[in-house]
Amino acid sequence: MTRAAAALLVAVCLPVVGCSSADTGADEGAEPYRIGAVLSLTGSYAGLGIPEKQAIDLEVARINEAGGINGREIEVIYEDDATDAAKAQAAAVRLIDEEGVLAIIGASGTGHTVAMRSDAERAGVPIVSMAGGSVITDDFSEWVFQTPWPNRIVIPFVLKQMAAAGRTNVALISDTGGYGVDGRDYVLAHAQEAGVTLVADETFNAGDTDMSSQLTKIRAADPDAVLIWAAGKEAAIIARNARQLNMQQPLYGGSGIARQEFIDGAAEAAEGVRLGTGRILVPEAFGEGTEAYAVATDFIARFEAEYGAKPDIFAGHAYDAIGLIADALGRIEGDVTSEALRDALEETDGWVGIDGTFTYSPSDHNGLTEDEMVLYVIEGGTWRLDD
Amino acid sequence: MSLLAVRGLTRRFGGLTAVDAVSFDVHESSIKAVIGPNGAGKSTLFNLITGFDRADEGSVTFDGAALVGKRPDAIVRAGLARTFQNTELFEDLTALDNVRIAADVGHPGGFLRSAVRFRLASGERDGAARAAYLLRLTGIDGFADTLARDLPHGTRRLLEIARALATAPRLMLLDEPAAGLNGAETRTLIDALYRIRDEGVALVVVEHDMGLVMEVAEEIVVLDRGAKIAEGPPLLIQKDRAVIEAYLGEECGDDGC
Amino acid sequence: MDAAEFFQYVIAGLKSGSIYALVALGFTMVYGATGIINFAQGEFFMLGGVLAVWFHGLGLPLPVAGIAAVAATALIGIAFERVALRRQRSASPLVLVIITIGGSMVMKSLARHLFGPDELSLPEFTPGPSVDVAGVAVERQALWVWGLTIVAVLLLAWLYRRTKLGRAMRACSISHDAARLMGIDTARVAMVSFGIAAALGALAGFAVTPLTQTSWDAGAAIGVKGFAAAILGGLGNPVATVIGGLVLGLLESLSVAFVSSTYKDVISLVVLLVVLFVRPQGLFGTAQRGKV
Amino acid sequence: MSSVKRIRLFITPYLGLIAAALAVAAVPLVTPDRYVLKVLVYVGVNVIVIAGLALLFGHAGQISMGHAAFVGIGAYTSAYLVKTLDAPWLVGVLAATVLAAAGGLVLALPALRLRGHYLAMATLGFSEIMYVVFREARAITGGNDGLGGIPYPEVAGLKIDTPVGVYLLVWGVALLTLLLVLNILRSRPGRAMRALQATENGALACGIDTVGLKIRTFALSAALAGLAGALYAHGVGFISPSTFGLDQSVIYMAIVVVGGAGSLAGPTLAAVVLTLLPYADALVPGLSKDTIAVMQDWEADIYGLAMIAVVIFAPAGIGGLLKRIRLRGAGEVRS
Repeated sequence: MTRAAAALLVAVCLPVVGCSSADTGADEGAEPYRIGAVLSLTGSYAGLGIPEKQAIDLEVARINEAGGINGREIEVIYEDDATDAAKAQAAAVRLIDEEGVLAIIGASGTGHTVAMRSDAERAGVPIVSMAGGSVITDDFSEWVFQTPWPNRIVIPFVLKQMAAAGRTNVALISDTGGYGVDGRDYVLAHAQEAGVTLVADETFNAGDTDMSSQLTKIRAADPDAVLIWAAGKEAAIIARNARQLNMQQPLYGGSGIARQEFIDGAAEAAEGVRLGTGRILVPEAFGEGTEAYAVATDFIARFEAEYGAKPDIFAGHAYDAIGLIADALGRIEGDVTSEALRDALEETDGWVGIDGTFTYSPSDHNGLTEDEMVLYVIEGGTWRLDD
Repeated sequence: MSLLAVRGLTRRFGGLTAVDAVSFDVHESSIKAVIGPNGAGKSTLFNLITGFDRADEGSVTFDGAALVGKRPDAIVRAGLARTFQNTELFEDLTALDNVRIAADVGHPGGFLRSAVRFRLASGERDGAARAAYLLRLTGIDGFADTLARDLPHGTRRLLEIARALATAPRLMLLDEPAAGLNGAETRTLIDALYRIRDEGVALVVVEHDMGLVMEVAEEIVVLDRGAKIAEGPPLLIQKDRAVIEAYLGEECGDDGC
Repeated sequence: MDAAEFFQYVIAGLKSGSIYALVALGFTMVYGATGIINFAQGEFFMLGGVLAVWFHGLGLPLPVAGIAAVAATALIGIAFERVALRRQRSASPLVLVIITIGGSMVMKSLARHLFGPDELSLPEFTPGPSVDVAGVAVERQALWVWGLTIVAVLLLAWLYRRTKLGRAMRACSISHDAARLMGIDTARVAMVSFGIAAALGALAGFAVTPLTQTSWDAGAAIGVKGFAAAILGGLGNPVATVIGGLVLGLLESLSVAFVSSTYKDVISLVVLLVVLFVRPQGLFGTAQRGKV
Repeated sequence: MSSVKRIRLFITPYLGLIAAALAVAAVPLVTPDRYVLKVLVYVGVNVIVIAGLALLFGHAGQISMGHAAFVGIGAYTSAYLVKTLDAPWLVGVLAATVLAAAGGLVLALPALRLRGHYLAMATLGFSEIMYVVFREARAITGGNDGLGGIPYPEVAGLKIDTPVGVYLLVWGVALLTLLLVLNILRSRPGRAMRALQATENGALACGIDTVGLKIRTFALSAALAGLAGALYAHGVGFISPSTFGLDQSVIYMAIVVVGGAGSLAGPTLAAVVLTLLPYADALVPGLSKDTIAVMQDWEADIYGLAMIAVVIFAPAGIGGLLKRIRLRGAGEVRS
């Protein structure tokens, strides 16, 4: 026990020594603006975090090459939360206390963003989240901003589109994770308003390999259309299962299935699936000649040149997060502090990004509306604007 | 009145009747032996009496209380201890600690009480002292600090007896205590058995070493194929026709004599 | 509910169930030979899928890619047994379980490094609309899954009953010590069992990837299901294990039909726990002496 | 016996704990760094869980693949009582401990008839069921999005809301837990557990009520997990179901095995080291950005390989190594 204690002492003291020496080493003069980023680079959300990091790297390089902001460069300090809420929270504290960041971009996931919230609030450091959970901005915090379209925006849009096409008897199948549960809440809340009746309401768990039981139940309810509110490979399984059960009803979805992996996974079953999300999938949707079109095509071209693949919607969320912060930094007069940055973010007015044109206010930290949504239909293995 | 009364005890495994309506009595401060050829059901009989196995029929009464259906640990706490044919020692503990664990029987020691104990409680010290005494009684006090796994074979058997004694039994069932022991070790064992008996503990011994059985046992029960074929003092058993046949049958076997 | 709808649920249950059965068989094989619960079994399932995608991407025809993936995973299983477990035979099974947990973490993480974080797809073996059997839609790929499951089970039965190696495996599963005393090379049995278990897992992963896609993290969930199926049926008994897998699949499917899709996993777990408490040896297993 | 000798005899077993307490007290004096304190709060919470699990697995020989669920029961119970129902903090923590113990009892009564892998499956199944409960009982748990804004601990009107305060509270409880567990191990129940683990038949022959012992040990270790969960909830302020899933239970088991069965110091040390490992990139000085990136990327591989390596090269775990060192030290003194 004595030796154990000595080792314990070493284990406890070791980090202490390390940390007290960690915050030296900043340059003299034109010190860069330090921005933190908490991303899920590993774990189950790695598919989100990696393109997000790529987009941020790309944009930071572009801004710095162009001379930075107010003559100062931007430096992003990354932390990987490994898709773990506790790690996201510790990472936020580290970025705030040890790195002294002005703001934090992140996290990739909704739960991870919520986990960082109280520490950011207490320290007075703004968070710009790339997660789509409605809770991030519905449960309002003056320090938390959000770039993607939350379900609060997407769901009513998709429901109205379904109603407009005369598909009023709708069956819902959603996952039991954060995205699906959040979406289901909004479907239940907005169905009536959109003129849609929910005739079936089924769920499944992440990792499930077959949804034909749920779809059999849905088929028996005889809906006009099936709304899939899920992300990940399970959504593709649903599309396949539906086709194999000879279900003729059209399938609808949202941002969760706006990924090439859904089309690859569902293959032919993806044909004819409709989804509502932002315009990045088909930049022409912005309208050629508009500023938004120029911004989007420029980003897509640069991203493709750098990484050899088209950016997905997550890259778009990250583009907007770093872009909004850069824009706000540029507008600050006087001392650049976290609080000034937060105020400047709140004054964002008509900033054109990938997810849409952002206008934040003291009561709206999402800044987007249903107008940013378009309906796509998958045809020939790619997205096409639905007429 | 007898200390232990076994009546009609029966245990079947499938079609085999391992113990077949066995009855006998053990009196206080006496030594009884149970003998019989291999597979006669001696160990099963012990398991039934001590609660390690469940009887299909019959009763066991110890000191006026029925034992059948009780859990093995409850039977030990009632005052009936045992040893095993293949010793079941706590190999990673010292000989002293092996005995000390058994000496804990009857001392209060719930989690809460133990958790907030900041000095050696008197029960703790008594336990250690008693364990040391029992090692002396069985003649293995020289090994007190040796790990059980490092003990010589004969000492292991004596240690198990010391451990059983530590539960303060009134009756002990010893399953082949002399198996694998050399002459000197057997002598130590026999001395220990007498000392134990003289302390007021009755003994039932399953044993193959006939020399030992004939020397120490006051009475002998003979089992063959699960059933009791004879019971009586050593001199009578030696001349019992059924017993001789049972043993000769085993020794000559199929190959003839 | 008409008969066609009911049987649609049954078909769905049998489809998931045969996947569970294949994974569960892997658990049973390794347990029988070594007394270890191999928590890396789910990763073999994952490897079967991602390796098949990789081989297919290299230009190999689908069947060849599948065979290559199963063979490669079997080799990985054998290598894992030899490198990480062989020398530790004397340690308690629970300690060995920890090695398999560590192994599963490494396999999973390496798969992410090598094959990326996103979902991977494989074409169906025989693309086309589902087969209609009296109003019940049966997927073509499901027919493949069943076909491969049956072939695997028959091969295994042949191996167990007709070969010397199989008899050695059975001897080991009854009593490890006795088998060694009989002169059986228990180390070889353990190694081969790991290979077969890995191959079974990989086969399942390969067969369902066209239906479900796969990814580096696909192993954990199916591993738990497979373990549950093996326990439900009776760990160590191959036939019971297969039945356990099918029962688990049916339980889930019928829970969706009659209760709620949200609680389908809870329902099957509660059934599992009740079975365990009432019949610790599983539904169809024979009573076993406790082995810690 | 001289009084000096008496005092030494009394103190010796607790030397490790006293040293640990000094180290714990020294940390806030050396650094006010909130990040370090936060990470050390996670460590302290895990030390409490592991102390209970070391009793259960390391000494009584019973496996549990569901301890994270008990941590979750404690965390949600206290968070709900204090945050939603405005109960005093101490009441919340006490209720968390008692409810987790009750949960452990309910599971243990039937489950401990099972052995080895069957017990593993039963506890694993319990863990998965509780995960669904945490996810679906949204009125209480907040569902997937988690439960935020959980109030800071408050004892007798004193609100513990500074990083140092929370750190000292958690570690105070952790050290107290270690002390109580150490006492248990050094007296009758601890010896009975060791006996049970060595040979159940032998333990029965010593009159040890093995069934009762297993059940009580299970309930105690569940209670400690619940206590740890409550401290986590109030110390960290945010909880969500993913923190209490099967992955975490597996990590707890891994820590105890790496720490070594039959030891308390080993698992405690393993809890400290393995909880710090994922944060090593930020805690070890002088690491370059590239090294950090590689370490983060390969963290799971390192973790897995470390587990395998410890089991292969030190099957008795850290506890075994400590024992060997101590025996060698004693040998030198004697010679």
